[in-house]
Amino acid sequence: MNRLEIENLGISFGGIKAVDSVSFSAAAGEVTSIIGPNGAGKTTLFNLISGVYAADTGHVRIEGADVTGEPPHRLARRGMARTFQNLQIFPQMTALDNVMTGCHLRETSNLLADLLGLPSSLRETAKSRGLALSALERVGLANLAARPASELSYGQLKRLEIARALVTGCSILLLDEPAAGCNAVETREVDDLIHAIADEGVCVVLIEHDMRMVMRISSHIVVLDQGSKIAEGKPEEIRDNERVIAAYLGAHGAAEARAAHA
Amino acid sequence: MNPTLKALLITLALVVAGALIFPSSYYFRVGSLIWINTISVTGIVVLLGYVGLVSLGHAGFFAIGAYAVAVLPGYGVPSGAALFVGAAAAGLLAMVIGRPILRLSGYYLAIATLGLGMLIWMVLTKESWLTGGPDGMVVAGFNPRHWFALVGIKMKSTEAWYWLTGLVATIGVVLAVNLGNSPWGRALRAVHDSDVAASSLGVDVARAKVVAFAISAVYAAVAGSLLALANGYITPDTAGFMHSVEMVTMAVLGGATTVYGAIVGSLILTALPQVLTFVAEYEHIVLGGVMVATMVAMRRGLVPALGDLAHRLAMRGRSK
Amino acid sequence: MTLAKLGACATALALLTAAPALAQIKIGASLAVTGPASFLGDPEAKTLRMLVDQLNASGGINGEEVELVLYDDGADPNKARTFATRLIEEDEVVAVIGGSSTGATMAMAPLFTQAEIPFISLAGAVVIIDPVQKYVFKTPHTDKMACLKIFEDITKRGMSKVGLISGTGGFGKSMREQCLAVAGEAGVEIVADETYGPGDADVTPQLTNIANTAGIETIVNPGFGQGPAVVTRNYAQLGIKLPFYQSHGVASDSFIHLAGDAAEGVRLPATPMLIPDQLADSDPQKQPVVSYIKDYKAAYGEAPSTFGGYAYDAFQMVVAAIKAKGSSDSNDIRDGIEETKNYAGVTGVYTMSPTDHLGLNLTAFRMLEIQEGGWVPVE
Amino acid sequence: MSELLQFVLSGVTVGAIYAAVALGFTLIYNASGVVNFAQGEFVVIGGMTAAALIALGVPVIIAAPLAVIAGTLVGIALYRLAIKPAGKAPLVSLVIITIGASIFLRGVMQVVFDKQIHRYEGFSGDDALRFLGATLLPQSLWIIGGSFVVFAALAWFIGHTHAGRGIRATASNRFAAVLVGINTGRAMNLSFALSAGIGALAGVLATPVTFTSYDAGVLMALKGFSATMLGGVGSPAGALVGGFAIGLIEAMTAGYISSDYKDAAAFIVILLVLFVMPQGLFGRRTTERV
Repeated sequence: MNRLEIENLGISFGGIKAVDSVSFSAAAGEVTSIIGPNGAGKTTLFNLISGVYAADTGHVRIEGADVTGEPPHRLARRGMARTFQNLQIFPQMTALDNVMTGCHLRETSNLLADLLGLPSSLRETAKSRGLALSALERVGLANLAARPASELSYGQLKRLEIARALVTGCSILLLDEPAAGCNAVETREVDDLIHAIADEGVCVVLIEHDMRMVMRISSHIVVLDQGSKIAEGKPEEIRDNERVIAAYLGAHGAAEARAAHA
Repeated sequence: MNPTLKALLITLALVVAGALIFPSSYYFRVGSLIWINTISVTGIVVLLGYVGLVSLGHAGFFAIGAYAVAVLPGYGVPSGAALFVGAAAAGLLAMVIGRPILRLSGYYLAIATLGLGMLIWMVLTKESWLTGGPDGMVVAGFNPRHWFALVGIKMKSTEAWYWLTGLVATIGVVLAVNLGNSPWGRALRAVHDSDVAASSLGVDVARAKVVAFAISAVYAAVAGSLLALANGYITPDTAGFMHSVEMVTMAVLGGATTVYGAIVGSLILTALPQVLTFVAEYEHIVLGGVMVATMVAMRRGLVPALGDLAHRLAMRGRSK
Repeated sequence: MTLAKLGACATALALLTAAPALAQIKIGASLAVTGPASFLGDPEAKTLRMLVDQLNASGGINGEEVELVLYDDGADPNKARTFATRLIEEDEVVAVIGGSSTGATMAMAPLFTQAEIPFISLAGAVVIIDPVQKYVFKTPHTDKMACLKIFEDITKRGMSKVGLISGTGGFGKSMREQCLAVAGEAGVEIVADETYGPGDADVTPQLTNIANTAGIETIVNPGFGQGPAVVTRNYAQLGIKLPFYQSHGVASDSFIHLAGDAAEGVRLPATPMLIPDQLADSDPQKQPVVSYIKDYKAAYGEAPSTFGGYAYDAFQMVVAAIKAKGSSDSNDIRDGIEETKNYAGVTGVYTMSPTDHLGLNLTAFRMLEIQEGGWVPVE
Repeated sequence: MSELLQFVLSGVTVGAIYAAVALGFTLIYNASGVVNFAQGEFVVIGGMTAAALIALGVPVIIAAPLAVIAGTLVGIALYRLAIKPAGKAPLVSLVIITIGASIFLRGVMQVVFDKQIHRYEGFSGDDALRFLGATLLPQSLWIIGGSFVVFAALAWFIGHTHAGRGIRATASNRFAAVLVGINTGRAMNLSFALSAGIGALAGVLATPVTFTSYDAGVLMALKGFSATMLGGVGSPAGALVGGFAIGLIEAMTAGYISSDYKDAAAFIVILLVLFVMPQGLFGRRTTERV
């Protein structure tokens, strides 16, 4: 049984099938990548999996349990966390507070304790602060902890979102273009980070445009085009799949793929 | 400094400073109105500043508190207990009605809260057997000077009201600051910035909104009770649309993201009409003009804008 | 920083509220000059300003000049109470006129009682003077008196089944309740009871229901502002032929102007101010009514309303009390007002007593009918 | 039967006024995303200006267009002085700016005009029309006709003219509109001018029935806003339906249930509709992009 199983998932917007009956599964400790040209429906698929959109068809299963239609906060309780293609940070908070918010499900103080500032509430906050600082450390943003998130660069915010997702203690992590806006060095760091996360046993699902990165770290690749799955397999299988190269990569991409292969 | 301690010291210092410089009961009266408004506006800060929800109907909750202390003593409930009953009733109503209403967003939320406030206003206006109707009703005498007299402090009623409302406002401000820096507060502020991200982190957005709505309703009700008791008379206009707008305006003018904005906003909009009595004919023009100009020039409100200014000056000073 | 601002603000307040020390006698007022009750407060404020100017031009009272300290409470009891505190503490007035609305009056009254300052309200409700409070007076007739006057006329015409259509504002609501309360003793029966909002543009559904009520003989419309004019127009539009009564709330020429031809035949209880030319020369109210109207027209270019008349009488009684007592001490003025006997004002002839702080009876009302766009007494 | 007809006619008369006010809300919202709480003041400016001119002896046929022009100018001034400088302010700031503007305008009107209630004669006289036992003022036909003409003109303007398409494009994506060469500043100016003109026209048409005074705008704005939101903000058809629906609900409640709670009935219906249809009756259902 795979940790995350997607079966015939689909949704239409105004008669257009944005995601059409997509199925795949992702295992714990592995990186599963979803690739495809712009508008292929990758992010929509993420929104379906994470409960942001309600699917028209199909099922999502976590550890065999059908969680289709559950709202995002319930899925979070089941161990799912995600980052966003169009950043969804909390710009009015500091970087640290952003990450501390990720500790929400670990925090157990009640509303009254929070209002009165009781020791139980203060303890929770201190605990979350510790966790958040180490997560920031891990993504290389510890020195920016006190800065308002709105002052961080795009690449930094991408990593801030990863840190925020990590502190939830997730077992399934959906990453939507985590390396966008990063330079080569930073991309390499993100790459290592994703590897390390997967090695801890987290089921990582990745959307990424950087083909070198995808080929390097994925155990399994799912290719979408116009909402449908057109191929699925190990990196080398995808790399050599003529249909993918023709339909998805095109002439320019084919050259790039060969370069990556070399 | 610990934000709780900071809030406590600043608010208390303001209360004491007022008491030291006010030359007469009239100033104490205006002062207590400022503190009463601070209480209800702090509730708006929790709702609007923390969670980002606009309510154009909070005067309804305010009036529930006000009429609780007006009506219940007639049925044998002491004023102090009536205040708590009013606050609980407002909080409960907010929780019940909050679920369906808070699913709405933007202007739809605005009309729904406005409608809620109007419905409360209508009930208070029509059911005159209970509320005295549009002309209002007398609120049974309650004078905090007797409390102060118990501990040996003698003062005039207006001064006693000033101290009582100042202390309650201080408590309200401190609680809001506590909340803001707590686990719940982070969840609320996360909803403000991105409800999608917040829910992906496990925050039950609908519940968070209802909680903030209820908290702010309780603040409004407590403020309403205090105003009714201080005035000794209450009319349904306390539930009116313009009063709801006034609360939100105070919060936004001062800076809705911080409790200090609530204090500054209440101070300005409570004192301004008193200052403008010499141009009574033009009061509306000035008031409307101030609202527009402040929002255009300082979108985030006075306190954050002044904070930015101070920050920039400090930076420039450092670079020299 | 905030502290400094508060200090600066307080200083500004102090500077702005500090009054010049020239005046000898300070009289305060808090009126609804703006807001929903501005058609009450506006003429009241104009009247007071005019009277103070006149008085000072003629040498003041007992040689002392009078200063009017007037605030606009917008009919908001909360504001009114603050202004009451201000009048007492800052302005140190010796007497106060105002409270255009019942709510504002009731919020202020306890403060003036405590400060022992005489307070003459210009609002309608009977609760202001019943029970009697030592320092609280009022000049307008009560809404209860208006109901009785109307019902008296109805029974005189041999009718008894009445339909009520009242505004939901303070005036209409309060008068409606008084009318319901006194209907029995006045020998009439309320067979229909409808309401409308102060800003409503059309009340034909309510009037249709009233007109369709079995046995109905006449309709009474307590309310003020534009509502009664809308009701009157709809009444004509529906072609209802029953006798129609308005209240003293619309006793002004602007009602005839707004309601137009539809107002023909409408009756209402009003003060003699509407019929100065038709008053007998022997009528004690003739002289004050004629001179008030003349002066007001000269000052503002428009006719005064009944509501301005309430302020006129209140001010004249305060002045008379100061003159009679030869003192501007608040308690002396209070005593003086309470001792008012047969003061012929523009509203009525007042005789106050320790048990009656209004001093008017039903004779103060004249029943008028609108005929050919003018007011005609029917008695 | 004649009873029901009378209630319907009452509801339609009042509803047409609400609809006309709501159409003004719709246009500004479409161009700028702002719900303009000063819309009621445009109505009053129209009514008060017409009343003042007619009182001076100016014939209606001249006074009415002048009143509409006065409203239009105020609308442009509102945009230039308050909305444009605010830029991309959050919703709550815009609410306060427009409410501040409405308080300001009320203050100005109190000084420029007066605090009296005004009215002038209906365009086709004040004698009621009668049929099937029910009655209707000829002015009601003017109002009803006016709101439909405004609706039709608005729909045509937005859908079929260059300037109207500019407004629509500006509304959906101001940045993209700039890129394809649309003068968004002009589109915004135009929508505020037109919207204020519509409001003033509503005032000119309605004043013989509703009367007007400097502070009548609050109620107009409340009713118009309610109608707009019931119909679904941004939809001209929604504004029209919302306006008539609220007018009819009020009249039916007053006629058949309780005149005391007719205003409450309107709000209860709005709340119930929004619980089921969070975007109103005709509002666009949007999917959040994340």
